[in-house]
Amino acid sequence: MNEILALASANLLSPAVLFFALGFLGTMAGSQLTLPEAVAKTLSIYLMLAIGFKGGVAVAEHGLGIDILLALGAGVVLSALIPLVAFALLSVMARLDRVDRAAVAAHYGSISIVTFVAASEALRVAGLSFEGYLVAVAAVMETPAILVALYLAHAGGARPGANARSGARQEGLLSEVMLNSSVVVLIGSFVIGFLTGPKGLADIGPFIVDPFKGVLCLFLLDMGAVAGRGIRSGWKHMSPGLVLFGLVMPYVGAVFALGAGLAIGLSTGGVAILMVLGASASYIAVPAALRLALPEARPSIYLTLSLGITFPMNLTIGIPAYIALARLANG
Amino acid sequence: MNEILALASANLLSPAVLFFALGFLGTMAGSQLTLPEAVAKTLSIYLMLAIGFKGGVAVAEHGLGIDILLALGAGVVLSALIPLVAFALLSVMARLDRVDRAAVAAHYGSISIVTFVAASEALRVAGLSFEGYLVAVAAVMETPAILVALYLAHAGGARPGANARSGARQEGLLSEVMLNSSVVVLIGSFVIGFLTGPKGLADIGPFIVDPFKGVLCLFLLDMGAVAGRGIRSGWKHMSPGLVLFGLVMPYVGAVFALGAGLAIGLSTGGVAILMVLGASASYIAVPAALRLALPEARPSIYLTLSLGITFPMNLTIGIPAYIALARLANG
Amino acid sequence: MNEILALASANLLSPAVLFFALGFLGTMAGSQLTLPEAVAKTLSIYLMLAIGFKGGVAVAEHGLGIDILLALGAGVVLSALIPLVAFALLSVMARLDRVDRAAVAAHYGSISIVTFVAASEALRVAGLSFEGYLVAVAAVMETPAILVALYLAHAGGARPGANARSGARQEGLLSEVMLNSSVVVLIGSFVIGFLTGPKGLADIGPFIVDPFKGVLCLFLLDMGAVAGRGIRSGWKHMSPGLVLFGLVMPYVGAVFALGAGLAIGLSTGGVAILMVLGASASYIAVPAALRLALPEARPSIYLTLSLGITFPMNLTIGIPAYIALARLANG
Amino acid sequence: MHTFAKKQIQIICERPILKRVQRHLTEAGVKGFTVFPALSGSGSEGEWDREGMIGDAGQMVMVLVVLDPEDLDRVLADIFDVVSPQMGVITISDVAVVRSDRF
Amino acid sequence: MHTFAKKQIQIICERPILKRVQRHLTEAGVKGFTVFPALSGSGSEGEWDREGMIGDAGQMVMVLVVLDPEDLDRVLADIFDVVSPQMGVITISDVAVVRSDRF
Amino acid sequence: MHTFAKKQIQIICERPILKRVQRHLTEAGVKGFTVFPALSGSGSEGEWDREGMIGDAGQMVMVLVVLDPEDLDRVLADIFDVVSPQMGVITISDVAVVRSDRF
Ligand SMILES: Nc1ncnc2c1ncn2[C@@H]1O[C@H](COP(=O)(O)O)[C@@H](O)[C@H]1O
Ligand SMILES: Nc1ncnc2c1ncn2[C@@H]1O[C@H](COP(=O)(O)O)[C@@H](O)[C@H]1O
Ligand SMILES: Nc1ncnc2c1ncn2[C@@H]1O[C@H](COP(=O)(O)O)[C@@H](O)[C@H]1O
Ligand code: NA
Ligand code: NA
Ligand code: NA
Repeated sequence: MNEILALASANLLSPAVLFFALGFLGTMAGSQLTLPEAVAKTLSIYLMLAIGFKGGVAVAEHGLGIDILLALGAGVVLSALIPLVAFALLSVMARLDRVDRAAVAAHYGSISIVTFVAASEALRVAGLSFEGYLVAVAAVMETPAILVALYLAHAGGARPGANARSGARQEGLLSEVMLNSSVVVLIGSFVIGFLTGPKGLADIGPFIVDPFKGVLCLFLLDMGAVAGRGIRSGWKHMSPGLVLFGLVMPYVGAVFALGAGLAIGLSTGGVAILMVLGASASYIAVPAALRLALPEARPSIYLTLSLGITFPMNLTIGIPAYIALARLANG
Repeated sequence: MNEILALASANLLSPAVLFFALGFLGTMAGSQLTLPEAVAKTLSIYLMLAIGFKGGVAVAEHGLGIDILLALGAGVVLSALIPLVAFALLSVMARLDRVDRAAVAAHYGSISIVTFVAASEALRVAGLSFEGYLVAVAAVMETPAILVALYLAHAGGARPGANARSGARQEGLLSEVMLNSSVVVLIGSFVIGFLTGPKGLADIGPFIVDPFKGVLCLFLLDMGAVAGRGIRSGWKHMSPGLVLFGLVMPYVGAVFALGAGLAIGLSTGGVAILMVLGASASYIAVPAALRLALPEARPSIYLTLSLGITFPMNLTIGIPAYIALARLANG
Repeated sequence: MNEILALASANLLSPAVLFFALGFLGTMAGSQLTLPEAVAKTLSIYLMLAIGFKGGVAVAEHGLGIDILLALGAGVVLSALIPLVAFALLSVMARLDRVDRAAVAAHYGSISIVTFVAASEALRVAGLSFEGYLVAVAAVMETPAILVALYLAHAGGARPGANARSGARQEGLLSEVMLNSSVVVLIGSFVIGFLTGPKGLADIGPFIVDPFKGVLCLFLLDMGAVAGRGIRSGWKHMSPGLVLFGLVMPYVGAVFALGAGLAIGLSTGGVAILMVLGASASYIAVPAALRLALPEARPSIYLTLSLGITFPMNLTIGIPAYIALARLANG
Repeated sequence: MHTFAKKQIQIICERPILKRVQRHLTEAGVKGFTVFPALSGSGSEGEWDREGMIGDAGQMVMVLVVLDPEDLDRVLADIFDVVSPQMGVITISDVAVVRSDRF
Repeated sequence: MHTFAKKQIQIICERPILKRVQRHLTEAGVKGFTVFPALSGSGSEGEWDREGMIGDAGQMVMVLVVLDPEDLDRVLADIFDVVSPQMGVITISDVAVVRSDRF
Repeated sequence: MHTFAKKQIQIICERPILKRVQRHLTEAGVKGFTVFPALSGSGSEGEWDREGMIGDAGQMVMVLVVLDPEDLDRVLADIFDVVSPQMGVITISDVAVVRSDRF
């Protein structure tokens, strides 16, 4: 228990979380602490490149086995399963129409790579390591959730008109999602890291390893500001039930992931990371895909939930909780 | 004397000042050496984050005492006093109407954080250190100058029409200034640095310490280009008296700060930094605030003075002079 | 021979080339892997600043001699000569009108600084060093090619109408080219590196040396994406003859440079770098100048060739080939 | 100077559907268009602001198309179908140009 | 296609007063607007250029508002009061839209 | 509100010739203009996209000039000469302004 508290306070008092809080609270107070869009985009590419590359190097060092296939399979299953659970929960907890429920569900089945990054830092502080290939698992978890959500949206016959042009709308959707630049950079860097191995890491480590934490702080300042702005403008669209969903759903996803992680025999750190993937909600690939595929769904709902409620919760309380749970379970 | 010359030439031949000169002279010659706006903004946030954080860590290491309150008080007094002096000097040295004089005065009461940064590098070269909390003093010096200047502008009854909507205009001005992102990032990073201390610095040092000087060079290349462009386009609005003011006023501000610094017992490095704060003129927070509060005041005057004349003078000759004076006085 | 293959595969499997390939192939597959324009521009300024500065420091360390003048002269001659050869070759290999031929020729007489950067990394891996002043040679090679190309375009009487306003068009062209920011940053940083020497490098090395390779990777990801996009949209303007030209011309330029490099007695690494300068084609300064000076020439031809065909070829196969040739020739 | 009457369509639409809009414009035979980035805005679905954002969702762009009045109805109908299920605004206005043949 | 006549207000104003402009637009009951960044410009107060700048002062933006002709005078009077003491330019033009009810 | 009829010239031109365009506008006595960045586009010379680009070539910008109808022909003729050998598009439209003397 003491250990859990120590973990939680170490996380809460890390520069990364404090910079997030600065952005969040400063924005709430009325300041504008965002970075320019061009820079925010670049920092997210940097994080993806770094985390992908390091994952690839880790796999190159430890070798490629059947376990990676198992983990990829677990990721796909989780990403397809969690939206179903989220959809069902939402039906109980909030008054949303089908399309909005499906859209929200897609976000929770998918993942947030920044939460992944923050969790990997927290693991390092806690002295735990994780399987490098989990980066690839993160990448495959982007897509299945969207497909399941589209099915959910249309299964019941979506809002009138929604199906009318849905043929046109789905044109190229799948490739659009799978070729989303964040997914490609993540997977591509993973492969490059795998190909160039520790020698490659030595080459570009001073760029992707040494300043990594600092860049993360700057990025989280921005994310905090964006989350704060989301809450400010999106709050009126939230009901108590929705807020509760945004706080509870991550733990539901995490528990499913815990089961999956134990089943495929991941290390403690690996289980924790898989839990973070299960718990986190997308805010890059999925929202863009849904604007194409489900334009009737309201971003003011799904983005406020994913960025304004779930992301801060995961970053502050969620991550140490998942690590603690993984320790207990794998203990 | 030799020592002063050594200091001056070390400063003038530092990469930072040379890159500033490259930007300035290249622009004068007709080249476009600016960075894209999005990047320039980000670099200024980076500098503020780095300098704030390091200041906070320094305070965490050396402890918090009454001296910090004294210094904050001195900063507020200087920031309120210097505009009065600047306003009076301007009345003698240049033919400007009241509103423009008040606007210029506000800039000189406030501070330039980049000059602060450059000075802290020069101090390190000179083997001097300074009180970490002076970063917080820099932050509190942004606001009082604006309020005093608004009083000065309106005291004599500003230009006809100027008061007409001034009620509307002042709506939210104070909070606007105090929530200006540069101030919030500076103070916020200071607090985070204080909270996380040397451990936090070890974490993000490879981002905010190691490459700091290099980033400063890139930023000063841009600042030089902007200053050069300012001189090119703003030169026609300058009179000899105004130019002289831009060159002399910093020394007046520095002398006031010298007195204040000695009075509150700062170290030699601390006195020099406080002099730099007194001497430097704002070009981020104050111009933005004045566009809201004193739209009749002409940016072509205040920005040319602050960015085109005072900033280059401080960067090249001013900083070593203030350090030398602080040494003599604190002897 | 084995050594050549080792060199080639080390180059092909370097993170830099792999990230270029990721950008190129990802774009071909339909993903958008470009960086925002503001960031891409900044990275190119960073590379120029870093490479210029390091070149200047190298000259400061090894001293300034007559050899630098020789090399500058060789650069000017190559830059003026290569367009003549390219123009002649194009007349044989492709059906382009005079203006387009001249425009393409200008690009091949000029240089690509990113290819230079990539080559200098490959040299380091191969354990070779090169004369620092070759950075300055790169800078002087931007301009002569343009002048020669303008002469070629107009010598035969360009397309009707092309001469009509050419007076107006040439207004300030030369200064425009020589003050192009990429040239000024390169030369300026070279001079600053020379003035501040190893001490300056120690100061800003953590910014311009340590993360350099990593930044290069990120930049090449972007360049790969831009090249891939260029091929996608420009492919329909390419004939087999043009493609062949884009693949062969670099070797022609490299051979001329080989001769020049041997003649002036460069080191093996220096010869290789001069070959890279001869072989590479501009895509920053020259295209911009030609939009002013030869607006009738089609960017869809010259940019597709230089960025889409020659740049990737040089980066992957060219560089190791030039190094190998330089080694053979310089014994 | 002698000028010719043309129409300008101004499409403020979401970034994620830009490719689709461009494809439809091209297929409708439009001879050219230009895309501009927007910073922020407000509409029936609330406010948005690009500052700090990383994804494409929530970015609006403006596509400007100058075209011959004859083509207006056809192009408009096509584009309206694409844009109307999404957020955004289409306006049409009269403009004059110097060279008629280019539109 | 059947279209309806609306008005478009184009406000080129300083970045620091953008919040104020937006608030007045919203209070005037405007149903939407979009903001575009400007790069550089020139006017009675001289030239400006955003390249390299870090502060908000000296940045101009363009706010585009499509609205019903009935609302024009009211909105215009309000916004003119806000913008006229500052640098900037307001123009009004005629546009047509497909869906009338949205403006 | 009482308004005055003016003209607006919209010049979509290549970034490398922007300086030239600005000089000609200033020499033609135009009282102001504003420049906007474009993101991407398509025309007779094919498509372009700024994402990822580093040089000025291949960047288009839009220059907006509000001016008195009296000055239109002179300014237009001058600018047309500069822009027509390059890629780009010039359109003219009617606008109304509140303060007549500024244009
Ligand atoms: N009347 C309007 N004038 C200008 N832009 C508008 C207008 N209405 C909507 N927009 C833009 O279109 C976006 C989507 O609008 P809506 O579909 O109403 O949510 C808004 O966020 C604005 O950027
Ligand atoms: N006639 C005009 N046409 C277009 N933009 C203008 C015009 N006049 C002024 N502007 C813009 O408004 C800004 C401020 O103008 P001013 O208030 O005249 O200094 C200028 O810098 C331009 O960006
Ligand atoms: N009809 C049009 N409407 C809007 N923009 C256009 C149009 N035609 C051309 N443009 C813009 O002008 C650029 C150059 O056009 P062009 O000279 O036809 O190659 C294009 O890439 C577009 O950005
Ligand atoms: Na998830
Ligand atoms: Na001051
Ligand atoms: Na060449």
